[in-house]
Amino acid sequence: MSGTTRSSTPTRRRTKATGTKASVETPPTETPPGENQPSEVERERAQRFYRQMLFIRRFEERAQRAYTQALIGGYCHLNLGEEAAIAGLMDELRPEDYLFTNYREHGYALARGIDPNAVMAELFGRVDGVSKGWGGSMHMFDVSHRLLGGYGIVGGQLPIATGAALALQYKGADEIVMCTMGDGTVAIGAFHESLNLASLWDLPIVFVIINNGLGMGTPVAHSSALPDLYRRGDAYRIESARVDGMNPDIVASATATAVDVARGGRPYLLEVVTERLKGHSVVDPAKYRSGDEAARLKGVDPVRAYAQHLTAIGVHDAESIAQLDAEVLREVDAVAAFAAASEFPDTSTLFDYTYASPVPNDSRRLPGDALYPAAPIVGGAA
Amino acid sequence: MSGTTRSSTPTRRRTKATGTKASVETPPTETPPGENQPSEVERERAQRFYRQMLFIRRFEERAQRAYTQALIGGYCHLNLGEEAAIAGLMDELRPEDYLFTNYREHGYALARGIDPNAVMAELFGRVDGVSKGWGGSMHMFDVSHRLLGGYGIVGGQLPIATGAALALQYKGADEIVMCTMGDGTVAIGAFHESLNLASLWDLPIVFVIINNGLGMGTPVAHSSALPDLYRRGDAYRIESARVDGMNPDIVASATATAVDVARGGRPYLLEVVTERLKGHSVVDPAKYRSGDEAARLKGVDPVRAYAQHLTAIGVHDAESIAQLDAEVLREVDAVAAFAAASEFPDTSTLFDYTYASPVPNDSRRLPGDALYPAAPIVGGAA
Amino acid sequence: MTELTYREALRQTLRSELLRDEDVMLMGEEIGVFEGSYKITAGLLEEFGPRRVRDTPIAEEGFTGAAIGAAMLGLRPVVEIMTINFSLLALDQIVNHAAKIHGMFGGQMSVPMVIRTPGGGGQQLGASHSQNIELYYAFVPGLKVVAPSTPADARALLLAAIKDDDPVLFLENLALYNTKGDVPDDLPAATIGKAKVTRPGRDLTLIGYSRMAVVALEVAEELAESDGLDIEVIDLCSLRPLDRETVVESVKKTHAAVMLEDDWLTYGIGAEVAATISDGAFDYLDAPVRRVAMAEVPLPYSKPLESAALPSRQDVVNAIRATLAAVGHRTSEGTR
Amino acid sequence: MTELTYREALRQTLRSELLRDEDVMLMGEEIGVFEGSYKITAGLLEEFGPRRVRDTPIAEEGFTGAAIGAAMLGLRPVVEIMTINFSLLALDQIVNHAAKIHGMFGGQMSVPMVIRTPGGGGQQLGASHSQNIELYYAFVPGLKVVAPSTPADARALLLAAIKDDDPVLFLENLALYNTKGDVPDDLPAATIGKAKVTRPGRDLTLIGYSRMAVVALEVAEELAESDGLDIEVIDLCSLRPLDRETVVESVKKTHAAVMLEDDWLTYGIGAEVAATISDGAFDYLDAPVRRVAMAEVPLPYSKPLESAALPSRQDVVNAIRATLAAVGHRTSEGTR
Ligand SMILES: Cc1ncc(C[n+]2csc(CCOP(=O)(O)OP(=O)(O)O)c2C)c(N)n1
Ligand SMILES: Cc1ncc(C[n+]2csc(CCOP(=O)(O)OP(=O)(O)O)c2C)c(N)n1
Ligand SMILES: [Mg+2]
Ligand SMILES: [Mg+2]
Repeated sequence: MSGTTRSSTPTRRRTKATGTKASVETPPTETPPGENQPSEVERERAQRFYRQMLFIRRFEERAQRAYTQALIGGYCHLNLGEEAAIAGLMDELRPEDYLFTNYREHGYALARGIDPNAVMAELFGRVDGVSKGWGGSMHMFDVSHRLLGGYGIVGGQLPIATGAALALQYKGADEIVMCTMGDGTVAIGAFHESLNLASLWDLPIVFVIINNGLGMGTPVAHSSALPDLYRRGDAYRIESARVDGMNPDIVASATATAVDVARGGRPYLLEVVTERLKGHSVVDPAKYRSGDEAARLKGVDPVRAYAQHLTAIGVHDAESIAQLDAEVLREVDAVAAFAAASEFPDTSTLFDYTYASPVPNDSRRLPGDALYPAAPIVGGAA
Repeated sequence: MSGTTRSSTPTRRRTKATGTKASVETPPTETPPGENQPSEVERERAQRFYRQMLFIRRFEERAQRAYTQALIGGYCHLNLGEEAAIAGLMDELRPEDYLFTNYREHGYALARGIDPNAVMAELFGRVDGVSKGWGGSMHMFDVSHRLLGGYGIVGGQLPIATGAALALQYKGADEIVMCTMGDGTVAIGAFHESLNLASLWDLPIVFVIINNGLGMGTPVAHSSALPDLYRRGDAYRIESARVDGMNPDIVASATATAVDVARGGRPYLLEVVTERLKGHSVVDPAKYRSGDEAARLKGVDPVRAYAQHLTAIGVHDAESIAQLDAEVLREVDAVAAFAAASEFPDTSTLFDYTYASPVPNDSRRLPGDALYPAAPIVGGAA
Repeated sequence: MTELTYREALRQTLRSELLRDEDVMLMGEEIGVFEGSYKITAGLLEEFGPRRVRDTPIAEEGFTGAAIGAAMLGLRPVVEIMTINFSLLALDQIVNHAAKIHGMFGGQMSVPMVIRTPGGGGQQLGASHSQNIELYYAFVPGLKVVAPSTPADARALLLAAIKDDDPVLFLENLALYNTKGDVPDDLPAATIGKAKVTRPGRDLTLIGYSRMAVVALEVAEELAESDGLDIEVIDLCSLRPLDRETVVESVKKTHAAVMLEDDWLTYGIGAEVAATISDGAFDYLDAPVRRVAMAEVPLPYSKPLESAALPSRQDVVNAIRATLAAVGHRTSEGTR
Repeated sequence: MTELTYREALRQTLRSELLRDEDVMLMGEEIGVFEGSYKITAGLLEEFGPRRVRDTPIAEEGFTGAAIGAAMLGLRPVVEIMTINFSLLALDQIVNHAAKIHGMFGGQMSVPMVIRTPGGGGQQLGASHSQNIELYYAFVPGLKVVAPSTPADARALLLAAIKDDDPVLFLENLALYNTKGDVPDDLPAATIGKAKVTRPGRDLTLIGYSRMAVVALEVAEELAESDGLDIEVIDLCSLRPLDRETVVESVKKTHAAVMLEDDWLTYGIGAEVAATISDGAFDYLDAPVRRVAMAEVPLPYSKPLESAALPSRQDVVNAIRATLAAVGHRTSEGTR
């Protein structure tokens, strides 16, 4: 495990890529989480993290409810259990960095700062959605916040993200790409091809494996011959680390290292070990989980754990936590109300996005439309 | 490097898979190549190796000539430089083991004991060819010698070979699968998916990377972020080794280990470092090779080197070498004559192999055939 | 005779085939512990164990290719690809390998495998999860492609597919899994390559496959009721080989045809059907073959857009009426 | 006006585009040091360096996908896939991603990339290396597919493809690379989605694309010479969008059509063309549209078998004669 765990403070952040490899300019101040007397900056970040985690939690629960109310369709995959991982990862990206994710991305969209109304409206399939209602739960995209999707094909985002990093290198840009994926995704060919290309070409990209232990019902040990997923980096000469994904501070520290390496012009593979608290998607009762496993999960909750931690170090108390929760719940209710009030896209827009550029002879027929209108009879034609 | 180099004698060979992992029953007798006083068994094998290498060399040169005479079409990839690798690899397979290769497989077909007439006839596209003229240079197949192809799509053979190994395991069979590929093939997704499956499922398969340094004009360092290809095995918990592929004895020793592991029920990854003495295919002048590189290649020749070695240890002398060469050349001439005399497949057989089982409404039209014969006029139809 | 869902017919057939033939084995993502994304394999891991019912990692190319190799050595693997959209990742193995191995090597070995996979649309799964790309397989010599529309056909064709010595793409449909129908207890295997006239009629030939064969039958019944129309319905059942004769003979009788499909119109399955009719029944056809298909867009998630893009019952009714009007128009004006 | 080979027209166009626009870059296997499997990119690495002309490992899915991502961020990658057969390995990236990204995300980003790849057959490359599967791309909304048949069109369409904001599959053909033709020095970009009447005529419409558009023209000239026939030839140029109007208008004039294609007949490109004609020119067509296509087999290596399976000039001539005979037959018997 090559990642160092460091606290991430704004002063430590680089403002410019140096072109050198992942050296650390300022020595890391070791502040193991749980230690007392956090600095003001740390308190602020902790509060930000907690609010974000809580918001994701309540948002996802609201989405789950809306799904059962048939306000959301298709597949709907939630980030329940992954809140700490998301908060820590997203905090280390600059706004101008690019993010590619899989289909389990609501929390990422929120943490990138996208308007929650637009995220929920997308789930509801409304025009005000981030993808104008075209994408749904699996396909959120917001060019202004540089969330470049939301991909439903397992592994599909990897080559694309790699290419985005290639474009950044090509342009000599200072931004990096982060590309997240699940543990089950490691088995697919695109993983291999993408990591090899990224390393061969020295691309500024952080590949993140969100290891929540399962791909649908398949445990990592059944999908990967080498269950230490971060060690896959070795096969491509890519620096890598595994990190506890249940605490946002720890994730942020490891992410800082990863981002530094990428900003310096080399790919990085970060495995974030987390939990999927519920089924694969909203409709999955996860019956394949053993009773023991279900019992264990009851004791695991990154949001609750962080609340306890913040209470212990005096950043929060029971009252402020309850207050915050009430506030977030109100916000999420407003968000759901917004989404429900948003219009559905007009069916006249059905053909608007097939092509980006105008094209003659494009087929714009609705089902059943005649290819040719019944011709008037031309008696003497033959 | 985890492979042990041992001499391979028939007594050492297992006659039955034990189900245990790659333990060695009889201790290896260390006989580094080049040492004097070879045993009778070793002398025999050395002669067999040399004859085989020489035969492949002359056969390939003959194929090259036939190609320029337009007797062979399509792409034609030769094993020039890989003779030692082939001889060593093939010698360790039992006749009942299965072999899958890429398109550069003439030598493998010969070394498996397939009638050279049938191999050359295939190149000539004749009915007597191993694949009845349907496959050509890239697609040799002989079910009786358990050469299950000859595949032209880079990496295409890997999942298939993996599945063959799965069938062997399923049936509790004693055979193993060997699957060869080139160094350039390591970059493709199928490599990753196949090795992962083979390891997860404990399949009896030896993956062999014939590292001839180039995929077409691309050096390994430009195709693989980790140029130590055998180390890719680590990413799948697959035991692996790299071995000098210019000496058949060394290759055979390493292959013996690999085959033992597979016979014991685990996959193995063997990298055989060899040379491609000519262009990628017959028509490639390999202009991308530097002058230095071309000069270096002049000094490299596994056939010549093994002749020198055998002369040094008294297995051959200049005269017997010359005699053998003359004999092999005569044989190869006869082979070419056989191929030239063989018939082309009859065009009436064009539809014979689309399906294995009969099927109604199969389309058996030749180009331009009417879908429907012009109907007699049925005046009152409407 | 038992009434079963399409899902249950598939499940029972897989089960009876696993019982019948030791060489039959199942492979795919989540077919075991998870019991199948759409629960087609529910209970089978428990009954037959992991040797016969093999969960795979997410590696469509790898495990589909592995099924090819296993089939070459004598197994009869039945692969589940979770939805047909993901089969694009295995296309090289299916098209360049499974379909070619028998022919390319001079007929030495066959590849007796089945790839089961559902198509569909209308489930708000978005553009990359709602495609009907059976065309990609139907186009390829060396493959057989079947597309049952009823529980009984699902059973009869799956039996045939598993017994077949060639690779068979077995197209299921998300929207059919819960549909019900009678399945005779001793139903024999179907013959691959045959279409079925599922309703005889004289006024117009309505052609469909998979879900659209069901819609065709329903609409025909409705129009018999409402308009007194006598529509002949054909379920193609097999897309490769395509049973041209059954279709052409029908149109020779009815003089008009409408083709229903859930894929995109241009170059879709219906193009061949329309071209075939226009050729084989050239002197009999009284109006152009009309095709009802999906709008040519990446299918949007939002329900109203998705609904607009997918063929509805009303679209089918309209197409039939328009075609009959055109026929009347032409015949009354005496253009033939 | 310069006479160039198809290969050289491509090469010069790539060069001029690399010179014109810094965002244009080339990617693919062996396009640099090796100068391209078919030498289309000869000299370009030397002139533009590895940043602009990027050799890739053998990873079709990876580098094609990478081009998508690069295009999203503003580059205009031109990917070479060595032959169209290998594109099956990249199909998920092309069909599920390149074609969908604009639509699936509500039109926020486009994917201005070109995938150049040759089809072909008749080079004795065997079953998995001799397929014409442009259908797989032509079928997909969100993609554009062009298939030039002459050096001038190769240039005009490549210019258009590179400037286009959507992903374009640019179909080349092994058998065309050495063909020659005049290329105007100031040739403008073509309009994607338009077919061309390359020879006007009144007796029959002969339709082709890529290599078969060349064969069509040659056969038409021969038959003008030998039989005094006046055949109209259409080069589709673009397979998606398909220019139905040009084809239908022609057949309204000629009353007969023959479609030429190098792919398999059933479900091939010609199926849509035939269906379109049969619909759009229903009242004008005097005989079924005949399709001349590849025999439906995995293409064998052996020359006589391969030749038998591929459409020849004679096959085209026969089809034209048969169609004209059918027209005469029908018209003389007064079936219209
Ligand atoms: C190519 C492909 N195969 C299969 C699927 C179906 N599928 C969707 S999610 C998933 C599991 C992915 O697991 P993992 O990568 O661990 O991500 P997680 O869901 O845990 O976030 C599968 C098999 C798919 N979408 N794409
Ligand atoms: C999927 C695919 N991509 C590209 C090609 C073209 N191609 C044929 S051989 C080859 C190089 C393979 O190199 P390597 O694996 O090292 O094998 P070698 O030729 O050296 O034996 C390439 C790129 C192909 N046949 N299949
Ligand atoms: Mg997971
Ligand atoms: Mg090589």
